[in-house]
Amino acid sequence: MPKTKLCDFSISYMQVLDENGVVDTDLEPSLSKEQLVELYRHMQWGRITDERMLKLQRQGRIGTFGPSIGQEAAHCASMFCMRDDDWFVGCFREHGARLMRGESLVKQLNYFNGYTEGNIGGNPRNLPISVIVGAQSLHAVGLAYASKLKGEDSVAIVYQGDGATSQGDFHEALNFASVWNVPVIFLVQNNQWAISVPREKQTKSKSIAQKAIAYEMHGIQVDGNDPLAVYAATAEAAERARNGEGPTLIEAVTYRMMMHTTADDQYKYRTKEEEDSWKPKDPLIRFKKYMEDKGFWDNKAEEKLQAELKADCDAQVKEFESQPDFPRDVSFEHVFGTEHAVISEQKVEFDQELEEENDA
Amino acid sequence: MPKTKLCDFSISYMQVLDENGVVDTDLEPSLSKEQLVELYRHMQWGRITDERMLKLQRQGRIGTFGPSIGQEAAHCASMFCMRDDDWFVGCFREHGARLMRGESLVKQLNYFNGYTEGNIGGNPRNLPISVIVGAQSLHAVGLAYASKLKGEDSVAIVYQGDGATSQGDFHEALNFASVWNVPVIFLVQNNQWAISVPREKQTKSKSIAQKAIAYEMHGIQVDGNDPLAVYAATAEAAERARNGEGPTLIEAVTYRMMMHTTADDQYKYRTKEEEDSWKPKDPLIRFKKYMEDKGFWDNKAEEKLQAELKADCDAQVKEFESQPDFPRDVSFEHVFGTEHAVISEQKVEFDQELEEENDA
Amino acid sequence: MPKLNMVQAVTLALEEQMTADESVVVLGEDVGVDGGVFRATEGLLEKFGEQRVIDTPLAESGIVGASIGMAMAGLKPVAEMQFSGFSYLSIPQLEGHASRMRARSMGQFTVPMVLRMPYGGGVRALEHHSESREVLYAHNPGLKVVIPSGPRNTRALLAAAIQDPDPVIFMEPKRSYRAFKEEVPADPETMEIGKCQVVQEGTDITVVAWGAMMHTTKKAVKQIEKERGISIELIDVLTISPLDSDTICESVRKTGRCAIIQEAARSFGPASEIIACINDKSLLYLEAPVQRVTGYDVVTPYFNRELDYMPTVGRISRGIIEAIDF
Amino acid sequence: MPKLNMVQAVTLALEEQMTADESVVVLGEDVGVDGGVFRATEGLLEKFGEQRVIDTPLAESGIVGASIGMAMAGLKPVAEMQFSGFSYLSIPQLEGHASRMRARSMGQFTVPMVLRMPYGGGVRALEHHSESREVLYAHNPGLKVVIPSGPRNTRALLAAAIQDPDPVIFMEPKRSYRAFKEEVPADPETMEIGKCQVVQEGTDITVVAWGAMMHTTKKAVKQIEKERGISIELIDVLTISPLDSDTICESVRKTGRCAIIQEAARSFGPASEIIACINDKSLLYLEAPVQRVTGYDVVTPYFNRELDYMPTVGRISRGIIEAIDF
Ligand SMILES: Cc1ncc(C[n+]2csc(CCOP(=O)(O)OP(=O)(O)O)c2C)c(N)n1
Ligand SMILES: Cc1ncc(C[n+]2csc(CCOP(=O)(O)OP(=O)(O)O)c2C)c(N)n1
Ligand SMILES: [Mg+2]
Ligand SMILES: [Mg+2]
Repeated sequence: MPKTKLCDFSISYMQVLDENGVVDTDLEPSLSKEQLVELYRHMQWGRITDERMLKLQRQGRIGTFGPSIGQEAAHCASMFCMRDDDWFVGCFREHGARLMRGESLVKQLNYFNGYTEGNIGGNPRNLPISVIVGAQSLHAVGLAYASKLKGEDSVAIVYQGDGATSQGDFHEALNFASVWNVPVIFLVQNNQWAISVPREKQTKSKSIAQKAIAYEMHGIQVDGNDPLAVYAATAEAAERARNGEGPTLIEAVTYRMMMHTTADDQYKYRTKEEEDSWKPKDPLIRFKKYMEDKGFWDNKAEEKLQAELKADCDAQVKEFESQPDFPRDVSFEHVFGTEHAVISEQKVEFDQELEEENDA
Repeated sequence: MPKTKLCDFSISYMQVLDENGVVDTDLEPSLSKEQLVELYRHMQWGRITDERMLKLQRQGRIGTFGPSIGQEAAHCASMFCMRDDDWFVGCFREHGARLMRGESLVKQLNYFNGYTEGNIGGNPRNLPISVIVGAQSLHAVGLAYASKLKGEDSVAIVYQGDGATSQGDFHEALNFASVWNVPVIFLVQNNQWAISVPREKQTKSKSIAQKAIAYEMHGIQVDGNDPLAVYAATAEAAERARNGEGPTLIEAVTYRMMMHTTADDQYKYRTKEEEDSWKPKDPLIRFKKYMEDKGFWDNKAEEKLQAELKADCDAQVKEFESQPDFPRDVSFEHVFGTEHAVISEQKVEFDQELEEENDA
Repeated sequence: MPKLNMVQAVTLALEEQMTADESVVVLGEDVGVDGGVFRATEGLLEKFGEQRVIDTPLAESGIVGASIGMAMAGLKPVAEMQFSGFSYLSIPQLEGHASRMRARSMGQFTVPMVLRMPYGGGVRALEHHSESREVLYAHNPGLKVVIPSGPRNTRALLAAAIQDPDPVIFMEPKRSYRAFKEEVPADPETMEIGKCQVVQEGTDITVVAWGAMMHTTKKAVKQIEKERGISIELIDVLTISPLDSDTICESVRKTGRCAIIQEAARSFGPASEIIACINDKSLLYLEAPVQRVTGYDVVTPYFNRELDYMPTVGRISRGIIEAIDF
Repeated sequence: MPKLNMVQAVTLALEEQMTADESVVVLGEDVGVDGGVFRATEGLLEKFGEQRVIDTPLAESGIVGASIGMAMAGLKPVAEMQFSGFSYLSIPQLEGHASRMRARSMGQFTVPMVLRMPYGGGVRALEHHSESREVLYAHNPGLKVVIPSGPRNTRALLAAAIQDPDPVIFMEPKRSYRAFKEEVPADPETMEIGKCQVVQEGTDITVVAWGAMMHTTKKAVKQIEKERGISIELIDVLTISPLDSDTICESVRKTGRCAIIQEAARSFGPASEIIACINDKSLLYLEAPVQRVTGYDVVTPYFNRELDYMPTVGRISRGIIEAIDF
């Protein structure tokens, strides 16, 4: 009766493919050669486009953005289990996943060049980039609620960083999701940093995954640089979600290999050594080795892929830069779906201003 | 290496004095007769004043309020460990604790009669009633931070209900408190209901206490109708906090014996049977029996106490009702601490309006 | 034609719209078995079930954030904030997402949601239960703000709000919830959002009010008309944003005088915008400064002093007369 | 006398106030080792240590809620919001607590905190990084809202804000952060909160602006003066709330004309309040409608279109001329 144990909890960690290429065959997901190659291609595409965007930004050809380099396994391999009719709710550091969902590099460049046009196209169940940290987790819960209400078996997967877990909205989202038992996967890319704030100053908990306990939710930590572990954990979560077994919190332990955004200098707050220590854990190196070991991949294949992706990249950058100018008055178009007296009045003013300007 | 256990957690439950008066002597806190009598008196004072307020409200002599009846052990016994220089951060359902902190019934009646005057007096480290559910938890963290910064060993204790645990601010408060390692006690009075919403619809977790795990914080569930368990758990938490060992989350499992507030009819959403099933667990019955068993209390003492408290209650209600009218213009006094042109302008207007009204 | 009070009108509109369109869902704190703390959702749970009448955990940002998701997936959530004083917890979701999603996605995603909230003073409630802060929403591009004043326009405007393809903040003057009954047509009706209503025509002064102030203002208007034998044009704003400045400014061009009655704190309140619009469109017709009769810029007092804070029949009358006698 | 830009002026004020008063603490996201994303808190960590320069978890409501607690316990927290677009997450704490605590406790508890935030457009940043929503705070009784326009008044007003016994929202026009340098006196100085500044006297029209718009407006004013040979009185609002309407209205009584330049969306913006005050105090002196040159009531566009949204020298000039030529 007295001070008794009320309840016990535990959180698991999953790694399938370790840094040295050793595979846990019990846990290894059964993916075909084609699937593996496809996933690898997605990851490489994420990497290559990010590297290109970095250059373009440095040359002033696009605005500020936050590279996802190093996190490709965490977001691409999780997205790889999702269906087209699943909802993709991102924040701003899962470029590879976004591109997988039918979004073009051109579109992405338009976005980071300051045009809303960069938000359209792609899978109609892709939500636009969400900049307010933590907020989008609630949207995923609402989308999932609608799936459930309509009797669909689609799932909403929502991405956020370790920093986002501090926001009230993240907490409210996990609580709503668990009380409503809706099909959501909360995928936290724990990349160790929120701008200059290290993970230990963000939360004192030993893992992000254990936060699931607060909601009696399924939670798991995976090696976020191991595409097989990420895939396996997400596939399991998606299956449970589709079966009506509710939400899951997945912590993918990874590392932000670059600056926070191009406006930031990471060496103000962390060392080059720390960064370097993560290099051997690079998900692309590891995955390539895995495919080579399986006999699915070799240098020739790699060269071919690299050449293809770079050509695609070049072509899309060219397309991006040769687009006709976007119209200036689009900001008045989509504020409301119906006639709005004030907007209409101001649109007239705006057009006059543009004319005056042209006259001047 | 593969799917391994990352970490284990457990949450304890504490009960010292059970419903039938059986005591766990290992856990029994060593309180003197005087202390026990004093605590009992506080709990009775909370009960009696609430019962009186219910009557006054029904007679239209004060406005809406939410009775704390049934929860006296949870809030009085926890407050009983706190020092005068500790911060008391309440919400609106810990009347007994508030009264313990040097606040008079008159003051409380003024508050529930719609006068800010009801917020002053009492211990200068009592915060006023906080109506926005969940918000005050963050204030406690800030107060505790200041204690720590100044090298004081005072603690902040903050009260909230089970419903409050759903708010983002509650989450942010727990996270800040644990990262900053500040001396706060989060005391959740889990009274099973948030207006009409039962505990199970508020959160799916088996306990509120386990939410501490998300923050690597010490968490414990106690029988909230057992004053000895509440006292022991809070004393332990306060000691840890004073020793620089940081915050604690205490879930006191109790029951809201009455309507949510006097504006509510609880039988729209719960049964009389459910209420009745909690009656034998009444903290006052249990505590009285404990003191009787110890030979500290008998019917005579009880009669005397009841008579005293009722007389005090009568006297204070009388005082409340015979107070001179409060000034009407006080709303202009305390908006800012310095001259403010707009307020001063409007104050002149206000005075004119009052005059016009008097003339009319 | 049944006579209904304003709360009943809310319930009727919800019931009608839920019946007509199964994508309409209602969610909020205590909206289910309790029927809402003001009983505005009474009976809906029985009729439409737990999936469409959803008791949520106690978290306003959560309610609105989840509603945004539901709306993007094709539902039409009608979320209730228990009191407008708690709705500020949802401002980040409204400002950051509900109001922007259409523009952000160039029309691909829309947020056809309604956020209902009782607002305003006069019911002797606790702190945070009596503010009038419509400007916080009206200043936010992408949101519409509607404030009905009586049972009939409540039912019609709420129906229109639910059918609107964009987020509508629907603020219900709780002081008027049970203050009076009105005949409401048997068949569903809607009223156009974005239009003021000239409640009574007149020639000597334009008096503008909305929400619970309409009722008080009507009393003052009657009184002055009788006492002074003048003709007052009375306008019910009904939609705060987009503001129908044409109707107001046209009236002012006719009367040359204007008084605006606002429950909210004065500075940066809706009356200021109305005056700015009069300045833009009718300044030369003004024969006197526009009078603002408003709440004061003080922290809203607790209930025993709140009537000193809100415009009363006396203050409103004095304001109108000041504009007339100028 | 050193020449500083506006960010350096912020840092200087913080350093001076922290040195003078050890109850001053700085907190926010990345304010420590990183020195803030705009480097406004650069060097403070080294000087004052982790206890007084606090890197917080990523939660704006948490930052402000904890600051309120600190302030009640006698500290003077200066909290930074990384961008004003994230400050809305703290509105519930500001509206519900910071602004009310003094009134609620009849002066027993006070909240002497400052909430600093870079605001406004023009720096080609991502969504949510360019709004100007000062009204959300200005309409809230119990809060003061200060917006400096240059290095010298930034340093002086921030010092005053930190010394103020009540919560001050201190909005820093980030477009001006590094736009120009100004001489700043060697010794600490303060400026009174609640006063507009007549930047230049004139007789033909009163032009009112604040924040980053001051800089653009100055250019327009110079241009028009040269082209048209007229005399313009230019007023820098500096404190949005409490608004120093006397200074503005007095000027309008002298000039008879007025143009207000506002970066924020037009409807329910600060210009409307200024017009309402002119209506109250100087209507009969107006020779033309007051012109509002403002942002449009649209969802703030992404950066490649933001300059179309913000008043430019051209638009401002045309607005001023319209008022003159009326
Ligand atoms: C509400 C809010 N506050 C602050 C910011 C500024 N900000 C952008 S990203 C970021 C850090 C995010 O960290 P994390 O969630 O770990 O994601 P990561 O950047 O590491 O991918 C911050 C503070 C923001 N976008 N939204
Ligand atoms: C932010 C906010 N939302 C809603 C309310 C209205 N409200 C007051 S008390 C209450 C229920 C609180 O439940 P709980 O936290 O369990 O405390 P209890 O009333 O049971 O003591 C609600 C919804 C409020 N005061 N604040
Ligand atoms: Mg991170
Ligand atoms: Mg409760």
